[in-house]
Amino acid sequence: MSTAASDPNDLLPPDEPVHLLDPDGTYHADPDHPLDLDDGQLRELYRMMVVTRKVDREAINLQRQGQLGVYASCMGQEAAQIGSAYALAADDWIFPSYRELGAALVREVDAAGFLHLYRGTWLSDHDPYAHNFGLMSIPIGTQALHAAGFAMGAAFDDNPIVTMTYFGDGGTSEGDPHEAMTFAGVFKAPVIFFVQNNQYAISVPLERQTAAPSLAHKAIGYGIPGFRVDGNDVLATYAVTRRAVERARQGHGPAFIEAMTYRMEAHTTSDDPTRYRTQEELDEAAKTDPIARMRNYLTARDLYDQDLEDGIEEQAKATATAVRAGIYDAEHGDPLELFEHVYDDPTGHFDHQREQLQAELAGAVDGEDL
Amino acid sequence: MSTAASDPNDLLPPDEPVHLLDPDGTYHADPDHPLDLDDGQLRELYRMMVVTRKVDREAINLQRQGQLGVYASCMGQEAAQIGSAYALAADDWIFPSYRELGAALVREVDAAGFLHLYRGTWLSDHDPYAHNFGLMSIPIGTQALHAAGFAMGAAFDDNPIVTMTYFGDGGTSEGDPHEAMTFAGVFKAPVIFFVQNNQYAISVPLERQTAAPSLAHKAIGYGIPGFRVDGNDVLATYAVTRRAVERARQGHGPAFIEAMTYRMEAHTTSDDPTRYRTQEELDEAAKTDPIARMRNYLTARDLYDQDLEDGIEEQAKATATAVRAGIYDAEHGDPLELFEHVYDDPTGHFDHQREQLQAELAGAVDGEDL
Amino acid sequence: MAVTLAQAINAALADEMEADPKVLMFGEDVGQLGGVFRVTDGLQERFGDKRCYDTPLAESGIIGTAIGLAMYGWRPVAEMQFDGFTYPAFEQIVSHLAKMPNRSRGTVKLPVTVRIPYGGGIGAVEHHSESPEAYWAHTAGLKVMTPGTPDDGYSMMRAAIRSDDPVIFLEPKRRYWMKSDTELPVTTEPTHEAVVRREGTDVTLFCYGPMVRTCLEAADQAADEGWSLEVVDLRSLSPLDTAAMVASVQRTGRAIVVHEAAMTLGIGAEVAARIQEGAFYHLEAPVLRATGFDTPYPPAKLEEYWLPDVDRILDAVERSLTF
Amino acid sequence: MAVTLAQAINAALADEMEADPKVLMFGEDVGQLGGVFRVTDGLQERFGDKRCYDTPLAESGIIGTAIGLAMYGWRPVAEMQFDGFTYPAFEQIVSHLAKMPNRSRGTVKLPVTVRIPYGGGIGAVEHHSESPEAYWAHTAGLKVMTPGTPDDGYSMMRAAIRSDDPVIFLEPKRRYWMKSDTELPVTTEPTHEAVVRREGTDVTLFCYGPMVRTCLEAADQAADEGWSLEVVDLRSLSPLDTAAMVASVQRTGRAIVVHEAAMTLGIGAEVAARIQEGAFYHLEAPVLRATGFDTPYPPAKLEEYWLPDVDRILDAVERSLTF
Ligand SMILES: Cc1ncc(C[n+]2csc(CCOP(=O)(O)OP(=O)(O)O)c2C)c(N)n1
Ligand SMILES: Cc1ncc(C[n+]2csc(CCOP(=O)(O)OP(=O)(O)O)c2C)c(N)n1
Ligand SMILES: [Mg+2]
Ligand SMILES: [Mg+2]
Repeated sequence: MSTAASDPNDLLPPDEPVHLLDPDGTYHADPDHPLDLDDGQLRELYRMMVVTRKVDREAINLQRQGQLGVYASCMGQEAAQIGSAYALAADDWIFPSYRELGAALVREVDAAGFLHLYRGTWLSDHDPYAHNFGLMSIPIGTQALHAAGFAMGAAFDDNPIVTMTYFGDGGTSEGDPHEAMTFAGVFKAPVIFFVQNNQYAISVPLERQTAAPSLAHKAIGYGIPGFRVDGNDVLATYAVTRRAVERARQGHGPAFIEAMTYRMEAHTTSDDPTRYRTQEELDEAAKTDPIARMRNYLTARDLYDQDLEDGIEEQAKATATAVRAGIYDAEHGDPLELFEHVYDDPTGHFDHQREQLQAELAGAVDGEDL
Repeated sequence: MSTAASDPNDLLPPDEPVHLLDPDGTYHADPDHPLDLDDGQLRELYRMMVVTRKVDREAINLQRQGQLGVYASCMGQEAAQIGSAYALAADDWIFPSYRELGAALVREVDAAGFLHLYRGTWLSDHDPYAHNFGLMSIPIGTQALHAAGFAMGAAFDDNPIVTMTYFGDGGTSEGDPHEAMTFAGVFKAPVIFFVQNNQYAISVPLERQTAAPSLAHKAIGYGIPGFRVDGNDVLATYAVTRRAVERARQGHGPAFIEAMTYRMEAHTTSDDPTRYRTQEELDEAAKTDPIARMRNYLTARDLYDQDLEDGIEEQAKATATAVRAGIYDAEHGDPLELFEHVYDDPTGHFDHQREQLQAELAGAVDGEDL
Repeated sequence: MAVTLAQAINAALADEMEADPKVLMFGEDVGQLGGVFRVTDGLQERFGDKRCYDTPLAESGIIGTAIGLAMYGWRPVAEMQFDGFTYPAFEQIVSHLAKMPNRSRGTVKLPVTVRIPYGGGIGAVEHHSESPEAYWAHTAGLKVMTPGTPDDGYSMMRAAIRSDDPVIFLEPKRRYWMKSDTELPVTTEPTHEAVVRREGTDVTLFCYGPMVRTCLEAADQAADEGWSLEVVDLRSLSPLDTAAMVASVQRTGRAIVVHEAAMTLGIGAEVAARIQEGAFYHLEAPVLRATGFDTPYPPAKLEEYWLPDVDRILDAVERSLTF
Repeated sequence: MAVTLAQAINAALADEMEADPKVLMFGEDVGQLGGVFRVTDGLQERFGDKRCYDTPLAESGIIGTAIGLAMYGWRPVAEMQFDGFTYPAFEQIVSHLAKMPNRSRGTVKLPVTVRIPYGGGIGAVEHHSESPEAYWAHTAGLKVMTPGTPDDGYSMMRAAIRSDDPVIFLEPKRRYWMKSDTELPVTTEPTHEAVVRREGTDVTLFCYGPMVRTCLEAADQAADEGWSLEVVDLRSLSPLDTAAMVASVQRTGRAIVVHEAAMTLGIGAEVAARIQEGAFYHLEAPVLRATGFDTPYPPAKLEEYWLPDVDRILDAVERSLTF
């Protein structure tokens, strides 16, 4: 592995994304990206992808049944998320956007809790410090700065952890990821900018986001190495991320990874993708499905059989059922909680507003008796 | 000249900035950057640099005499500004920051008018449409978007003009130039992003702005060619800009130019640079002075003699004197103008505020008679 | 013909693009998708992808290029996809869009319309239900308007585009599907004037955008109580129609300001300040406010507790009447 | 010992960095240069370039990384070089700094102090004299404070850094050189409380930051006229100390709010709204405002006509007394 790039061109991405598995599961060894995964870990990657897809599907159903307000599916992006998140150590931190169910499951964030944001029960429902998994960030690209700052903070503290932030192809157009990469480069912060290039920002295709040869070509402008990987190849995603993470952990600073993938579902459940993409395009994309690919690989390596499949299916189903139970008809909490967390010390705030709401809740203020 | 870059690496800057003149004036021909300037134009470039420096010095004096609130000198950057601005056609537009006295003089913006911003007589004092020279922009990097939008507008209108925007090395860290280059790349807008890399953003040196191999390496991330030029070499600056401008005019889209230069003066007259840089560094930088270099070149080519020098000196002095006369003890305008230009149609605004000020001015509201 | 607010705005955009070839419409997803609320539906198909186009995902870029386009001579209508996503463009709006015409001593005109779907009540996730109007109304150089009816949606949008001043055009997204029986085109009152939507004698409700309908409902309910409420739709938040506000309170003697935005330094603060100054001796009770709380916009399941509704309004009315 | 406001804030930063090794100070030019106003002078030398460092020129980056640093466990003090250059950071401040603690249900604390030199009167070029406090005070989740004296500069700054809430700390730049005879360290009143700086019986002047001194001067002059003015320094703009405001007006019956920011939706609007509600029967005249105009901040040579001064204040006092 290269350490500090002395030749600036080392910061440029390779011509082709790193790719270890063909869609049919054929494995191509790559000395730059050795696989340090045992059989159990290989199965684990597969298992997490299947569970993610199941929960993702359940979320779409829950939305259709009026249980969630909206949901942003990660279908098709399981390998990108799980391969990358799996490359981190437990102490490392993740700063997600709103689409990272897969990464959240790697971090054992409770799936029902994750979905409560989309239900609107509360604005988030997990303790970031319990999972080293930041809050979902909806304003595009903004979380990249939190990841950079956190990584700077770790470095200032001589704590050898790494942070990783996810954003999308659309996100690369915003000012914040630009500033985050600027800071990360200057301070050599151990942060991985992981872009899931799923080809769309809602309806807007990649070519409307940039004229760059690739998104990974942005990295050199910050003195950061730009990597590209087949994001539907969980092994390649893992290996490339792993390399970037270890590089960062050893003090060589940030990295940018562009994972080529495809958003198989609508942008969110509110979206109507038939307005801007064709069935043919979808059919084409389906051929590169990350889960089928990994199953083919495991099968070819004799790591896969019906028992395994059944076990995983069962677990996926159980998780989905638990999610369903955790969401279905869940009550909202105490409305007075609206005032609970705004300030650590609310002295002087909310003068009468809390009382107003209390009175409204008690029915003292009640249109009915007018 | 290359048209659309087919090989992405064509977007990368050369290893060394383009350079045609040595500090002693020795000229190195470069087939990629032929000089299409006649003798009169060569003298013209020199003349404008000398006038700029004189007016710049006068401005510093005026500030010391309390005639200007503050002033941001362009001393040392004359070649970068004049070489680049001179490469534009009259219909082309410039979107400056606050340091482009040289470019303003190329555009025949009245120098005293230019300085009235620093005096605080009004917030600007020229009609942008009379000079195709935008208003000075103080919030760093923001004008890059105006230049990109204007260039998009020209392209939408099939008008073959080009826009150029100036910003600094510090400016490249802000989100706005990033977004401007993103838009320019995507819409193939005919805009030149001209960065005067003068090594400092107030006290902050270049290495705190970026870890990139060079600022010009940012361009590829937008699918834009990145050029680098010795910004203290007026001929090289002219030639490189000319090439970028013609490329843009022919429909090949934006370009990014990094001009290597040095801010010889304080950031502004309010600044104390002894806190962050040494006399040695300054002495070193002075050796690359753009004006001396061009004089050496003209002398070597027998285009320079005492008569020319005297004529130019005289003109410079006359301009400086006119500036001085235009600024010294200049009265401010009618305070009621504060309400004149806020809205095209102010109906309903300023209810009584104009009257309040009117009364205050009339002394009707007067602390004295209390 | 029944027309929704969304349709009315869509028609205004189309009619203005038809009438003036200099009008451009752009933003995120406004092209083929027709906008996430379909307000720009059909415009790209009809006017081509040079007149109605998708931008990169960059709000500062959208407003900053709009300024450049306007300087060139175009008449840009820029969409911010949601209220909460205007904030990246704050600097371009406040430091340039609002100030450049003044800075230029009037030589630069910026006839830019910034369309912002705003407000809550649609069960959305965070950042999609903000009411940022006070930020804009506090900023000199901007005009700020918001329609409360489909007719105004049409007429004010056309006026906004025709204005040579920059206009922040706030569209009450939860009312996009509200219908009115209107034949388009329609021309309503001048954009800087407040309009009395319902006359009354006891208390005036001042409102705008999404709360106009809520206040009319409140007035209906109050009538059963025997209270006669006047409902004034402010329409323009900058400038505010002080004369109309004062005139109404001179009639009723009591006022409640209603808006979704947080109370502190919301539009209600300014309305109260102006009324107590302009109608001091007519006020029989303080101007009260029925608004959102001074907390971040809540999660969807709790928004009904946060948003002002008929009950909160009538509670304020009662407090005013019994003061 | 005579200490200026700038020195007092500098001392507070140094003392807090000494007391708590988790405190970091960063921004543009705060290191070797010591800040363009020298408020961070000597901190880098004393605490090293890890504890006091220059950032790239990117305000959203400064606030965004401050949030990440705070999540890690540092206690960041971030400088925005001037009021007008906070706008690029608006989204990070409003969408994250203000909201993340609430979003996280209290698990994430963001003890970030954002230092902003603000206000006019120093003859600066555009964007260097803005008074953006209303933007922040309207934003739930932020605390907003501003010292009007060197003592408060010291004491409130230390309190701001120690607060586990995000604080927008507005430093009245034209008062940086204002002196007070103080022995540091000094502890003043709790930051959320308004303070009566001068007692009076006829009219109360409500003010903060740069206008505290101006109001005290106005009160001096008024005394010659035989008018007894009370001067209340609000100090905290979020929360506002409503009780103190109401109590003062209960004594004087008349109020003027004074600030540099534009009148419409400035802090004065909220103060007026609260006073007319809280002291309705005590008011003998409407709450008036002596403020900047609803125009962009003017060029330096005209700022004296724009800024509220003793004359404008006393004119308002007279209008109040003769109402
Ligand atoms: C600042 C901001 N602007 C606009 C939006 C609305 N929006 C939500 S998702 C999205 C597209 C994001 O595309 P991309 O970054 O590619 O991520 P993806 O959704 O494809 O994962 C947009 C425009 C937003 N959330 N934040
Ligand atoms: C958004 C913004 N932030 C901060 C400032 C204050 N400021 C004025 S000039 C400057 C440094 C600019 O450096 P650079 O971009 O390299 O341009 P130079 O002054 O060297 O020409 C700073 C920080 C500003 N004008 N705008
Ligand atoms: Mg995408
Ligand atoms: Mg510079």
